[in-house]
Amino acid sequence: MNKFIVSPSPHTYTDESVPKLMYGVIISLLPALAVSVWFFGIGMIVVTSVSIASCILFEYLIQRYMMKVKPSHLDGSALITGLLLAFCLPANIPFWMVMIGALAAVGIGKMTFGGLGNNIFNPALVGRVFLFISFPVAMTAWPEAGQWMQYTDAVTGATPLGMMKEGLAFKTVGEIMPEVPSFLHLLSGKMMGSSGEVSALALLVGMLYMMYRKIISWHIPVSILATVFVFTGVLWLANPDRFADPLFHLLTGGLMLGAIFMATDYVTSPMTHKGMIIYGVGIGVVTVLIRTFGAYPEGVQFAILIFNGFTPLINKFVKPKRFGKEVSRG
Amino acid sequence: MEYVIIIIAAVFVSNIVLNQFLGICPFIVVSSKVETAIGMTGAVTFVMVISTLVTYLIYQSVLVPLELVYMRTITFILVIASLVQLVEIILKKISPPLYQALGIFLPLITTNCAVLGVAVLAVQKDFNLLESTVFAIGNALGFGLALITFSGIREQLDLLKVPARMKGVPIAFIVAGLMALAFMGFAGIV
Amino acid sequence: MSQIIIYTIITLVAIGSAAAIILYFVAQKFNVYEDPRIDEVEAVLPAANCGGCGFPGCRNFAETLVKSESWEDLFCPVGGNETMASVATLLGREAIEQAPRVAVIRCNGTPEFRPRFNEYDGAPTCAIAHSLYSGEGGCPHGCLGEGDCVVVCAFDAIHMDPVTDLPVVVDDKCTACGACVDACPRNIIELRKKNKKDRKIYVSCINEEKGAVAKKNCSVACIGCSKCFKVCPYEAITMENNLAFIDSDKCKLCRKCAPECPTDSILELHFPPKKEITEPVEAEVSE
Amino acid sequence: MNLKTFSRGGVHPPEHKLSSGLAIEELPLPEVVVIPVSQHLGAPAKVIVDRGDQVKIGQVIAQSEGFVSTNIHSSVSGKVLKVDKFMDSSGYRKMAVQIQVEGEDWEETIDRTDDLVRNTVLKSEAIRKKILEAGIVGLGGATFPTHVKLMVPKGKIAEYLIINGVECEPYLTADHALMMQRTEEVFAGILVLMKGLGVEKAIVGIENNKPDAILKMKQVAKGSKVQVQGLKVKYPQGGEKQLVQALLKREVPSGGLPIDVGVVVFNVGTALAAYDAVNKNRPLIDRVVTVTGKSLEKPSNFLVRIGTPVSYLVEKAGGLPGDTAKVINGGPMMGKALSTLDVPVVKGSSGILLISEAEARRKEVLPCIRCTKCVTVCPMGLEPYLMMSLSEKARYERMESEKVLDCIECGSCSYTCPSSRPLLDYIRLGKAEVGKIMRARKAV
Amino acid sequence: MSMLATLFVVTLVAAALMGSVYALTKEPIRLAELKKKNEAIQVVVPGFDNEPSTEVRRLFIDGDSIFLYTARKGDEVLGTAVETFTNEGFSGEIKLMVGFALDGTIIDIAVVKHAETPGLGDKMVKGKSDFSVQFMGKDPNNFKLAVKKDRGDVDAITASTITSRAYCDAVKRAHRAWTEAQ
Amino acid sequence: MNQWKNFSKGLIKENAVFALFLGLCPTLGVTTSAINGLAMGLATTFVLAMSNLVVSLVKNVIPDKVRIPAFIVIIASFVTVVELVMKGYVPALFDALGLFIPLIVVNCVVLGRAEAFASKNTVWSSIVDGLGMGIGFTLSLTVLGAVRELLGSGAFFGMKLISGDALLLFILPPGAFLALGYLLVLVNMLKEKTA
Ligand SMILES: Cc1cc2nc3c(=O)[nH]c(=O)nc-3n(C[C@H](O)[C@H](O)[C@H](O)COP(=O)(O)O)c2cc1C
Ligand SMILES: Cc1cc2nc3c(=O)[nH]c(=O)nc-3n(C[C@H](O)[C@H](O)[C@H](O)COP(=O)(O)O)c2cc1C
Ligand SMILES: Cc1cc2nc3c(=O)[nH]c(=O)nc-3n(C[C@H](O)[C@H](O)[C@H](O)COP(=O)(O)O)c2cc1C
Ligand SMILES: Cc1cc2nc3c(=O)[nH]c(=O)nc-3n(C[C@H](O)[C@H](O)[C@H](O)CO)c2cc1C
Ligand code: SF4
Ligand code: SF4
Ligand code: SF4
Ligand code: SF4
Ligand code: FES
Repeated sequence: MNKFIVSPSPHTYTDESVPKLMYGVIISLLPALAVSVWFFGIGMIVVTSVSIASCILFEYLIQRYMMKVKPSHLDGSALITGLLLAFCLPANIPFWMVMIGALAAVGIGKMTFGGLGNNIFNPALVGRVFLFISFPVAMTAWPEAGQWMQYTDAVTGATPLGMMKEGLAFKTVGEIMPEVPSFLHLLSGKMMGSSGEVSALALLVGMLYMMYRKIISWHIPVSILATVFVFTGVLWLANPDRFADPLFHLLTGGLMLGAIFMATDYVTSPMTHKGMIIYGVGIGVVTVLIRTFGAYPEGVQFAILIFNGFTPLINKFVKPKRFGKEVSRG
Repeated sequence: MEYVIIIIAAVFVSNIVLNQFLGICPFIVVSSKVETAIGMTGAVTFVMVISTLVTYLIYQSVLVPLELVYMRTITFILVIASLVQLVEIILKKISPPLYQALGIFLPLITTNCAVLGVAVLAVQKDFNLLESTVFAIGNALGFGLALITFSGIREQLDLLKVPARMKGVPIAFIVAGLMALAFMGFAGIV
Repeated sequence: MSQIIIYTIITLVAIGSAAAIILYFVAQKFNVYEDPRIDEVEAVLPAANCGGCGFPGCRNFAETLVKSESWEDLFCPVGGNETMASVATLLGREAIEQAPRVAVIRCNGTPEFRPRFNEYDGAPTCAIAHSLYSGEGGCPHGCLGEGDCVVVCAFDAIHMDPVTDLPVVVDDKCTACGACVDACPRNIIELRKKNKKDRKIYVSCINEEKGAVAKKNCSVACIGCSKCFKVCPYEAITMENNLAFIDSDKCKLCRKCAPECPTDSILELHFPPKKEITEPVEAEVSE
Repeated sequence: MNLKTFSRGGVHPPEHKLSSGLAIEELPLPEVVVIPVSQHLGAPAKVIVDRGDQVKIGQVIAQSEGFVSTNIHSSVSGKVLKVDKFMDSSGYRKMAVQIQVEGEDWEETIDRTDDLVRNTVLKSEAIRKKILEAGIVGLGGATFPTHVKLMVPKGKIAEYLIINGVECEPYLTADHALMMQRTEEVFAGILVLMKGLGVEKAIVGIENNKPDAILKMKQVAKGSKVQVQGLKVKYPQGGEKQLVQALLKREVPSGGLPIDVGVVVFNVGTALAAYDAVNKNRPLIDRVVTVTGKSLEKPSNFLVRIGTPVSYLVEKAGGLPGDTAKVINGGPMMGKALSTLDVPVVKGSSGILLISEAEARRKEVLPCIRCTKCVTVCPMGLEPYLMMSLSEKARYERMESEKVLDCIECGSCSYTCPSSRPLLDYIRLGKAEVGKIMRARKAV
Repeated sequence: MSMLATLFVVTLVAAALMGSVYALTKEPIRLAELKKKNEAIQVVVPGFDNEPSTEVRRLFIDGDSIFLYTARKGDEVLGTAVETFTNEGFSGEIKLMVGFALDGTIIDIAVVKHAETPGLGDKMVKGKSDFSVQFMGKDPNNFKLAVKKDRGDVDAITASTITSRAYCDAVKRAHRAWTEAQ
Repeated sequence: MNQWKNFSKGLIKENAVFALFLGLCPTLGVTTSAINGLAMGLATTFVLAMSNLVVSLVKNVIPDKVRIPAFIVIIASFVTVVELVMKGYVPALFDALGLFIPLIVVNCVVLGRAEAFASKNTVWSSIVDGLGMGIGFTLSLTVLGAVRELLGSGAFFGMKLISGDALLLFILPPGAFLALGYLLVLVNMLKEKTA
């Protein structure tokens, strides 16, 4: 007689799996990757491959030799971390810095907490901010687009947000705007910035794909983008000389990349739709505060990390609507 | 506006725990449950505001006129220790429920350098009475923000699989480090 | 210069005395008494907060120790008699001596003796398997082998034997905290008196089914034949619901029962090999 | 057609209704049947026959003990071989009566003709009595004694009878077959239940993957107070709280019953059984069971006597396929896995599903990545990922305040989890422990 | 009563101890502070033989005090050291000592107090980078005290524009004070 | 008690920072360099040893009820002494340690030792205990300071080992937390090994 398998119900499962979801995210990052390689050439290729390879390698080594568990470095999450870390670095950053960043991302950000699913803060952002604070010079020198064969020797310049922050010290927005790349360039990505953040269009395509595949819901990206739009819009209307217009804010810096791919990281974002919206609005507000009043030209990275920290509290206090609390007689 | 700036600076920019390194011991020890963290925040706010007020008055009306500024440390700690005990005794008698909620933290607070630190900083920064009070409130809020957020994180970590050698205090420090990292974003906001 | 010193003295004494006087009067007025002995007792307890005593934590246990009249059922298994004795001295009382105990697994249903005819594929905990069904071997009382007892043991005293698929208690590490006893959904684990050289004799089965049924699932099940019961000279064995039970406090380790068992469900551990002579073995009294 | 559905959560597993549209086939009698005395929720019935007794079909062999309990009847005629403990579907041995089948000797009171009896002259009280005597229990899965549900508690008013023809479980087609082939009787049963409850309005809810059944039920119900409503296909629509909400937009309160919002829900099969009991004097001795599975030679809808061994059903459906690794009593979402085929069909058995090795085994459990999918699909608005962590760490008090007892054990969460986490396993454990804690609290 | 008495004695003794130590260290502390100031002045207007810290003038500019110290060698005035401040630093207040020659050119600049980031902003401190060197010998009337990004003449510290700007701000303020004092 | 044991327990087994998690604020606050850590540690050691000495001297004449206030006064006096002396003779160091010098007074280690040890033991034991705890504290601060200095500015006690910038993060606040966190992990790992 057959030896039957016995287990509690249910006895059937979807064919969704963690690696499938992760590779879905990677597919949706491909358009942005292509655009970045087009603009930053060899530098982008080096930084991206070093970043991905180091993230996967560190994950493997730490799991294998320090945690002594079965390595899960190929489940796709380390690959995403590597890819996203590369996306938020300048394409001319020396490769050893990328490796330090990968170590911070995977080692401090992820494995310290026990690996996939346990971390509180977004690993790629931990890596990025770690580098940003440690090497502020290298992390604020942006290569100009179109230098195919240049890596660390690329000619550098300022990002649109950097120009804005710098310029506002002695100029009005109206005087600065002609210097920043045109609307079309902002959309396509022909500007200076972190390698993967430049093309809003490519990132939006990725977002639509992820929504279509039901990998992410609209709540987080839309609430972040809408908050930034509204908040900067109000400021702009109040004083168009001091504050840039909302479209400029939406299309520049790491906002798109952060809102679509980093704030949406499952592990570090809230569990309910209401919570996601609180989280998104919070990120939007803090981003704008830092951009317009803080010392740094860009604030998404900090905003997301800060709200990663608040996520457990949000999860504790914002619950899904339970069935049957109130009785409506209709 | 000035007061708002003092508060924002104290809560976000130079957060007492994450940036000034004051009150770390209770931050690490009393932060495993959100409810406890909220109680502790209440107690600290209470004590911090009262002691900053009292020490400020003593400093300005006794120590400065008598040119005994160098006695700041000893006077402040005496005043704070007595105040905390006073509050504890009174609370125990007149409001046992409040004592249950806050009182158990009071002994911890005497030796909390956040309270003494804020009192000292308030006179160091040449604040006036109102500014000192606002400064104390801001720092208490900053302490609360850090403590409560942190307790939320620790409650969550408690349900997850943190490696054994990281558990407890080490992971607490690392989380605090990452929170401090995130809070660096507020630099320059005021 | 001396003027400064005088001011210093006056100010400090004034502040100090003022604080002292205020505190003194307030303390008089708002006095609430709390037994200071609670703190002292808590300091003596091991602070493992393991709950082995049956209280949520050491502090709670300390409170109970100070307050309750009788200390029956109050025992800290981790600190053991030593701790209880120091608490007793502290409070001027006598501690109740308790013979040291150790956890014993009362199931011997290895795959060899109890063939597995199905495969459990649910969440790997005994509690869930138990609430689902009778188990891979079909014995409704047998060990499920998912190791809930292993997980709860704070002292790392239990591990699963991959060959027998049964848990093994390391006697030296076990503190008799009883966590595993509570965790086992099948009540297989018992705290038994610890004997010299870790010797033990016990019925390694808790199956209450009728003999034939029990035997069908497991060749070493107790079938309730009462042979051991009849042979025990010390009335240490009781029969109930088709099951024999040896009371470890009454058993004198005379080893008469084990050979009687037709299904080998009585286990003798850590004894020297038996001599050939069939004369009654000297009763060995444990200390 | 306007399709309704419940508002929160839900999943849509592949339907695999292999036996849909197949006629109900009456199975020849087996040689021996084993009839457990506890086939319902509540107290087991008390055996009133002895070894060696001759029994008739429909004769009471075990009597209801207490209010929430019901009678058990012999489903065959013959000799009582044994009154003893037999293995039931959980692998535990429970009291049952084993009968050797001899001939076909029916109780005389049973009306065995095919005549349709449309009208019931009996009053509500008498209907309940007949239903109790006939041992009717809910055939929708929970096997709760039907006469209890017909008693509307004091202070509550029953406004609607809802007939659950949803059959949202994949593979199962028993209710579908009943609605297609015994339409008139089911409808008459609905009238019986309405009378028993004393309600004026009834709604039959049927999912849209059974358009023929919707059509047919609509035809017979035309002109009556019984309304037939098509529903969007979504699991677990058949859960009574979901069904009530889908049909009436009323939410049964947490910890409450449908009667709290003026509704009582019965399964299609229960309606038919009520008809048989009240209008034909026929106790519950058989039921329709779907035997199905992708590798099975002949998926079928069998009419089976209670007590028939499952192995017999499988044999009649073409024999056990070689690749069978899991046998499920019920559907794939809520059914119970059997450890052996040597167990009897009981009142609650709605299907026997055979699953092959490839699909039977659970996937490797990965850490929760907080993808929120389980929260999104939970029809009760719970947070399964959290419940599981809490249960693993034995935080049962917290689980209670997170409303774990509201979980209807639909399994949508485990089904959907990309990390293959055994969410429901742990939630069930938590429910059991919370139940214990609450009982202990009450006892103090 | 014994409690009060003990407490009384303890405070008494403690106070006596502190008082004496205070009395003993009062002078060294004053000297140490003076020395610090003189050292800073020494850096920015070297070669004096008077006690500039005693020849102070105080101006009130932008809501705070600015001190001007006159350095002499014998009867000859060597220059003026201006203790100036700015609140625009990356981490708040920065205090500088700026030495002006008689013709208004900058002799040298020393940082008195700051809280800028080590490794970044603190490169403005003399010796940590060449940043401060570029000010030596410049006359603010024809050397624009602003970083190049702001169309000035000052090369900012890499990645520390904010600090550099603040530095310029403080020096400008010093120059203003110096001009007013003339 | 064996004086060596009494002394050495504070170094490792009952190390204030690594085992008892006390006195964390100065530990994090001043350790931007090894030298700062060392200085802070020595200042604390002085207060610890002196207050232990005095407390054990007067333990028999102080009634229980006013024990704590009396101890606080004693400790605070020594802190003030340290403050004044540092201000007068090593002003640069005093500036670097800033607020944390007066805060020695609330360092739980100091009061804790006075209360738990010195008030019950002989003068000699108390001094040894204070020195042991203090040196243990100094050791941890110096180690943490050295680690942060090494990683953060690539220097060791002020000696530059690498040219250019190092991982700036480690001399900033987050680096303090991270460095201490991972040092504790290291301690745990060593414990695992020796256990
Ligand atoms: C403990 C218990 C008590 C119940 N009491 C009643 C009752 O008093 N009245 C009633 O109409 N139904 C009662 N029910 C039946 C439920 O309404 C419901 O039909 C049954 O639990 C099966 O529903 P399900 O399959 O959706 O779980 C009870 C069920 C349970 C489990
Ligand atoms: C998740 C879930 C799914 C269910 N699906 C069905 C179903 O498809 N059909 C059905 O009749 N009952 C289903 N039930 C049972 C119903 O909730 C309810 O118990 C039944 O309709 C009551 O009728 P009964 O007493 O006649 O069984 C389901 C219950 C649950 C919890
Ligand atoms: C941790 C950290 C500390 C910093 N400290 C300073 C500082 O003290 N002074 C400063 O001017 N910039 C500092 N910055 C750099 C500025 O934030 C930023 O690079 C500057 O606003 C513009 O750069 P730029 O000088 O290359 O234009 C710091 C950056 C980081 C990440
Ligand atoms: C939608 C989505 C977004 C993700 N975003 C990030 C990210 O921003 N950074 C990162 O390190 N990993 C990201 N991951 C991968 C993975 O969730 C992450 O490594 C975990 O935080 C590690 O526990 C993402 C995964 C998904 C499915
Ligand atoms: S859990 Fe069991 S084996 Fe472990 S120490 Fe406690 S009683 Fe002994
Ligand atoms: S003894 Fe009990 S808890 Fe331990 S593995 Fe066996 S069944 Fe599980
Ligand atoms: S579906 Fe699974 S992985 Fe996703 S949140 Fe729920 S338990 Fe976690
Ligand atoms: S089984 Fe329970 S927790 Fe899971 S989805 Fe269904 S109702 Fe929600
Ligand atoms: S040293 Fe303990 S709170 Fe600061």
